[in-house]
Amino acid sequence: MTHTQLSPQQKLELYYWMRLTRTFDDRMLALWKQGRGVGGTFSERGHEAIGVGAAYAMYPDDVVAPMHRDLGCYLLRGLSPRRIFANLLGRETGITRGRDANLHGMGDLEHGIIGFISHLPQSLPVALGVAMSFRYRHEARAALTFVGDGASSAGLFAEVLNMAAVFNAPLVIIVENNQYAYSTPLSQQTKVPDLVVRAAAYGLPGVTVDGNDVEAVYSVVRQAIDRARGGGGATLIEAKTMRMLGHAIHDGAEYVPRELLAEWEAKDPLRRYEGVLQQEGVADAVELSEIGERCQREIESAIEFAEDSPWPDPATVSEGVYAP
Amino acid sequence: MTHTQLSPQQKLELYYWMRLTRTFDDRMLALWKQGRGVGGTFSERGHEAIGVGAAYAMYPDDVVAPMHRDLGCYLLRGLSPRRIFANLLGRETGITRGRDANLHGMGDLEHGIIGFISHLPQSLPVALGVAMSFRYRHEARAALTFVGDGASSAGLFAEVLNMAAVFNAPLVIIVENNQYAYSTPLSQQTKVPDLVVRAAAYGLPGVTVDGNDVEAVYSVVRQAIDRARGGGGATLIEAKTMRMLGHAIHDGAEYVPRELLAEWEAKDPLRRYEGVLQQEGVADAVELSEIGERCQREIESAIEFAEDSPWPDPATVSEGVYAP
Amino acid sequence: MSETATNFGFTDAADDQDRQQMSYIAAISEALRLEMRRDENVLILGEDVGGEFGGAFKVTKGFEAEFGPERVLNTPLAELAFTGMANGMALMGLRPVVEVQFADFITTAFDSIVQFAATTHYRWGSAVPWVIRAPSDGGIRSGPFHSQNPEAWFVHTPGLKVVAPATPADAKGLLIAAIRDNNPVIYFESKPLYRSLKGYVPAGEYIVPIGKANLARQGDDISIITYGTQVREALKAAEQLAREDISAEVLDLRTLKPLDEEAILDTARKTGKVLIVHSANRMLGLGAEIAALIAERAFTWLDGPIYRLGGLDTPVPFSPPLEDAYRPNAAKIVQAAKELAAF
Amino acid sequence: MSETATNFGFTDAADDQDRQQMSYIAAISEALRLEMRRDENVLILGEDVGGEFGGAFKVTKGFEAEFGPERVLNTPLAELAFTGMANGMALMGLRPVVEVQFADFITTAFDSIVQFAATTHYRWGSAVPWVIRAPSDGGIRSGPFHSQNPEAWFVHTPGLKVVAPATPADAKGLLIAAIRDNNPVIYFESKPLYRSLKGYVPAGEYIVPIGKANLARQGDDISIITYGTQVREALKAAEQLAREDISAEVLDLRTLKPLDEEAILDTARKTGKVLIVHSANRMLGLGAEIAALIAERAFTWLDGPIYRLGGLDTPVPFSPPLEDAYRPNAAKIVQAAKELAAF
Ligand SMILES: Cc1ncc(C[n+]2csc(CCOP(=O)(O)OP(=O)(O)O)c2C)c(N)n1
Ligand SMILES: Cc1ncc(C[n+]2csc(CCOP(=O)(O)OP(=O)(O)O)c2C)c(N)n1
Ligand SMILES: [Mg+2]
Ligand SMILES: [Mg+2]
Repeated sequence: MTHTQLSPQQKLELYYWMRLTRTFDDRMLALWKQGRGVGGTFSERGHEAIGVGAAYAMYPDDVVAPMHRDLGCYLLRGLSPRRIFANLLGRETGITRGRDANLHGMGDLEHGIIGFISHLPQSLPVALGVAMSFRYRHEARAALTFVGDGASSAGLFAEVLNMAAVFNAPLVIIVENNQYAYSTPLSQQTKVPDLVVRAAAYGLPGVTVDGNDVEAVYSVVRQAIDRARGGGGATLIEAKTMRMLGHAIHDGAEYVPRELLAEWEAKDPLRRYEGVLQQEGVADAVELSEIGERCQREIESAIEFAEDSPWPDPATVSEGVYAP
Repeated sequence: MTHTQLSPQQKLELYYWMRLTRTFDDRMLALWKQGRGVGGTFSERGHEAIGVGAAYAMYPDDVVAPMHRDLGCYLLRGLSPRRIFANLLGRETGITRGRDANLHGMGDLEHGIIGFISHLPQSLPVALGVAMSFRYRHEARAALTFVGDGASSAGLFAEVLNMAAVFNAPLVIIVENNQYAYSTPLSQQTKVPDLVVRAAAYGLPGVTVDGNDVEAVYSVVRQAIDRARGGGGATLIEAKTMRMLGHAIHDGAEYVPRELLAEWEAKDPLRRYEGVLQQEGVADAVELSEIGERCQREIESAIEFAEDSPWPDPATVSEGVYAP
Repeated sequence: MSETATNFGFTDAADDQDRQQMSYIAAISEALRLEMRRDENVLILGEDVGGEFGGAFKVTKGFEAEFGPERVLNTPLAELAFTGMANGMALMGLRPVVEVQFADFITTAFDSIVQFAATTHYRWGSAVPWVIRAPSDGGIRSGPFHSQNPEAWFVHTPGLKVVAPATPADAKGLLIAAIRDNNPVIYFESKPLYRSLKGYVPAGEYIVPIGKANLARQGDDISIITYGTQVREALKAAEQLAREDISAEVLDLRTLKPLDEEAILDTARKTGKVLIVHSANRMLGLGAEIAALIAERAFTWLDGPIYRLGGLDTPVPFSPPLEDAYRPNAAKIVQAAKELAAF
Repeated sequence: MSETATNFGFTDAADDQDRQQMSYIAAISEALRLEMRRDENVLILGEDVGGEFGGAFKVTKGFEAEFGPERVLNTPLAELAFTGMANGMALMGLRPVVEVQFADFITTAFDSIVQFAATTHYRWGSAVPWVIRAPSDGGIRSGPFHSQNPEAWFVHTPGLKVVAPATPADAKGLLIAAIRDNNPVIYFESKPLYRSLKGYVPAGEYIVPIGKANLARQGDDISIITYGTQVREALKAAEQLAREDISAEVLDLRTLKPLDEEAILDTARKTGKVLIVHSANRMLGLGAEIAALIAERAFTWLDGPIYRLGGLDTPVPFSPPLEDAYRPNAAKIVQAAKELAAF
């Protein structure tokens, strides 16, 4: 895999977004433990390289339909930590104005983002439709979407692979294979350890990538997006990673062998990229920790903003069911 | 492909069932043209070798969930032409007592048959469940089911392939690839001309067979059933054939190129098997036409039975919604 | 049996030039054609809608030739995905019109409709303007899976709109309104009316606003509230009742969601006696909501119990005598109305 | 905000030995365990139900250890197929109990339920005896996709049965009845009651017959008809009303299909004033059918309009003030009841 050449500046951007994502995640979890959260929420620890690397590979006019572990993607595409935190806390200033929970529903077409719904993997056909709208209008744009290893067992995944191939849709689908679907390990989910084999069954090219290597993710996604934008059709990418925490905030994930977690902890995408950057001389430890502090400040101010934000007015509860 | 050895007697049985199926089909179509039908109906012309060959490969205690082009399978499994014809005509003596239409709902567990519903491909998970009940009870039995090329685009097909593999279910799935789904040719349905490639994507063995060769069908299905009954798990079989008439009785299928039909007409499974039987000296033309006459008589008497049968009593319309 | 097999009248939609006698199905085709000519964002997708074929009922016959295969998109057999695809297209400003081959198969697309499309605007403010055309209803001997009337499920779902035209003119005017609406609209068209009902259809742009019922016949003694195929039956019944000196008002709802509450309450208050009729299963069919609405907001005007006549609470049976027993029709409406009038 | 995040109370189901104070969720677990011990044909399947984990709500915690992985079957994420699989198992005489992780995801299995399971016995006479356990309802800040009350769709569908227990004892008794019933039964359990509602649960075999409502409180002035989570609210409201000299009767339906029509008509005829309450969206929610039933068959006994209090006609919003505005509760019931009583 030859990586598309990234400048030092770009590499630092990748790092910044991963670090921001991790910081957000850590602070969110801490808040919840303190009882300051509302409802449940999902951690994306371990997934930073995928959400960030993929979003970084997009062009501004591309559109993405992320899933519940793609916080980095939302951030990079321009949803501010403030609005996201306010969403998590159900405030009027959140993206859904208190209508949808945690990372659900965080759609904003100004930023080319489709809001997520729980029913897995509903983002896929919607992203296909976005891609088909580009094809319909003869625009050189691509749609990108994500799906979990678990959700790849849902028939909708196959329907979309097949239709994307039939229609030669400018679509990139990334399977975030994090080994688990809630408590169910991949071996109970399917007999094929490599989900990328599904691509060939529907006539699509399939690529596997190390989901903990942000530059590798960037590179394969960029190639797939370029291909899609150039009229070459859809690609299925399998990014291998590990879900490092429970399914959601309440879940201790006792069912995951501790050795497996330890093995993957050593491949932590953020730590690993810090090593790369230092080795390549892109940044030293001090510079990296400065970025970290910047992220910390941003997230703290986002939390402050969110907690200070007003609750939605109950009198508005019935507003917005229909578009005018 | 080495065929399991069939005796002359068995070959004649295969022929008889195919011929009975064809005769039924021809007479049904004629009846409908005369305005003696009720509602619509499906022809299985061209599919005789699949339904018959597969059903002949079953053991008595196996269970089958056929689809709308498997008349031969219903007949061979023991539903009499009388009850089927009466069903087509909506009579009290039909299998569904006038409740379900044409070949739908012709289930009879005494004969190990699951009734068909329109929603494609709903027979698949039901057959999987039947197979899982055998596994659950540690019975060496298999479930068999059919699906069209069109219905293989439905996500449910993929869900079932995947679950059959995960659970090592004693299940045999036959794709009847007849090149068309209603008016939609295979090339608009999927980019993969060989649907059997889907098997590998879910970890199942896949086999292709000439769907117009009844002995070949028998042979591969028998092997798959033996494997399933022996605990070896599920198999996907793709039987290639051609839908020789319209989608249903009202459809003239003008969208099918006439050359394609001519090409397949030459491979007609019934004519072809007549050739084989004569060449092998199993039967001569006279004997074959005697079988034909026997079939004709059976079908005529079935039609008579059906047309003489009473209509269901409208007072019973609400009966049977719930099991007692 | 009195009725013979119709095979749903699978023939080409007549390009009827006589606007006085245009068929219900030709009105649907015309609305689609006009909207596609007017707005490039309108496209059609579904199984078998394209090619020379033009759909199971030939509604889009000739469309591919006029509009090209990109705007008349033949899909694989995958309702959940192609309806989800319509969600994505609609979000990007297209106006897809999805044909489900029979209304019965709309259940296969259920998640894409009730979970995604219905909730999106409420959750994050983006509109999902599509139309699903769903050929519904029975009486034509097509059995449990080609005769369904699933509208109640969607009327119960916030975020959707639901319409059900009963005349050729409304078939045209409601379809145009549905395509221009900024919300997901399910358009239940009546198979039994396709070629058997003809009438005047205004030429050119003709819009029947969503949310407005039609008082199809005025009367004083009793209100028959209905929609879709049963409007014709109710009108026949009203004539019969008139001959027996019972003056029946017939309200054709046209839109099932949002309901025209005022029109419903007006007729209920006027006559004080209400009979609701629909082909769909009676239990928790739309009639239940209408009865409940009236029992709450027109209670003091009522002079008798609220009657409902629906399909029986069984799957739709195939055999003619069973299906006839299953379905409401003019004779049954007359009988129920007379009973109610005598209350 | 008065209510804090509950995370649905994701902890292990207490193996409560004190039968006087057994939780609603422990009663569910007990019913399942007893039935699995009694009948080898009973098995459980669904996402994450097996292993040490025992399901999202831990209802089947410990089950795999007792019954083995074949009887507590972890499925891939594929609701349509695994419910279809239950259809096949049931046809062969097994009694699968399917857990959908949240009731909201039951839509993904819609075809297998409303098309196959619901119609099979009518069409060809074979029984499909399964139970779907669907954890439903909200009030716990879990947003539009983990709070739904989709029962109306299934009540409208002939061939299904639907139950919704409101107490720990009924949770046990109705689940046992559902497993032994020869038809597909959807069992809507209330997430908000899981660990917050405790009460006496009879030991051993305890069956609450399907189709029988429970008069949870007697009264003279007004009837509150409800089910599921809202029974508790209605009982609270009735106490409050009693303090204000309004005597409210509370009918807990327990079974939503088939409805206990006699019990509904009895209470309506007794008090003449009816308020129906449920968490599900109001429009064409079950309340509509009950109101319609009463408006037809208890009309002459009515002393006032029939009121319905349901969830608002929006997706279930997430934020506490919005969700509180969305849902009925004791205070809103009191207010509506007083209005009605004063009519
Ligand atoms: C149709 C559907 N069924 C069940 C669920 C409940 N659920 C939420 S996430 C999840 C596991 C998803 O696993 P995977 O796709 O691997 O994504 P991950 O959470 O591991 O990132 C399940 C079962 C759902 N959201 N949608
Ligand atoms: C879910 C669903 N959608 C649509 C239909 C309508 N329909 C009936 S048969 C058919 C084509 C099926 O093609 P295929 O699976 O290839 O079977 P064949 O008829 O060719 O044997 C279609 C679209 C259906 N029965 N079910
Ligand atoms: Mg996963
Ligand atoms: Mg085919």
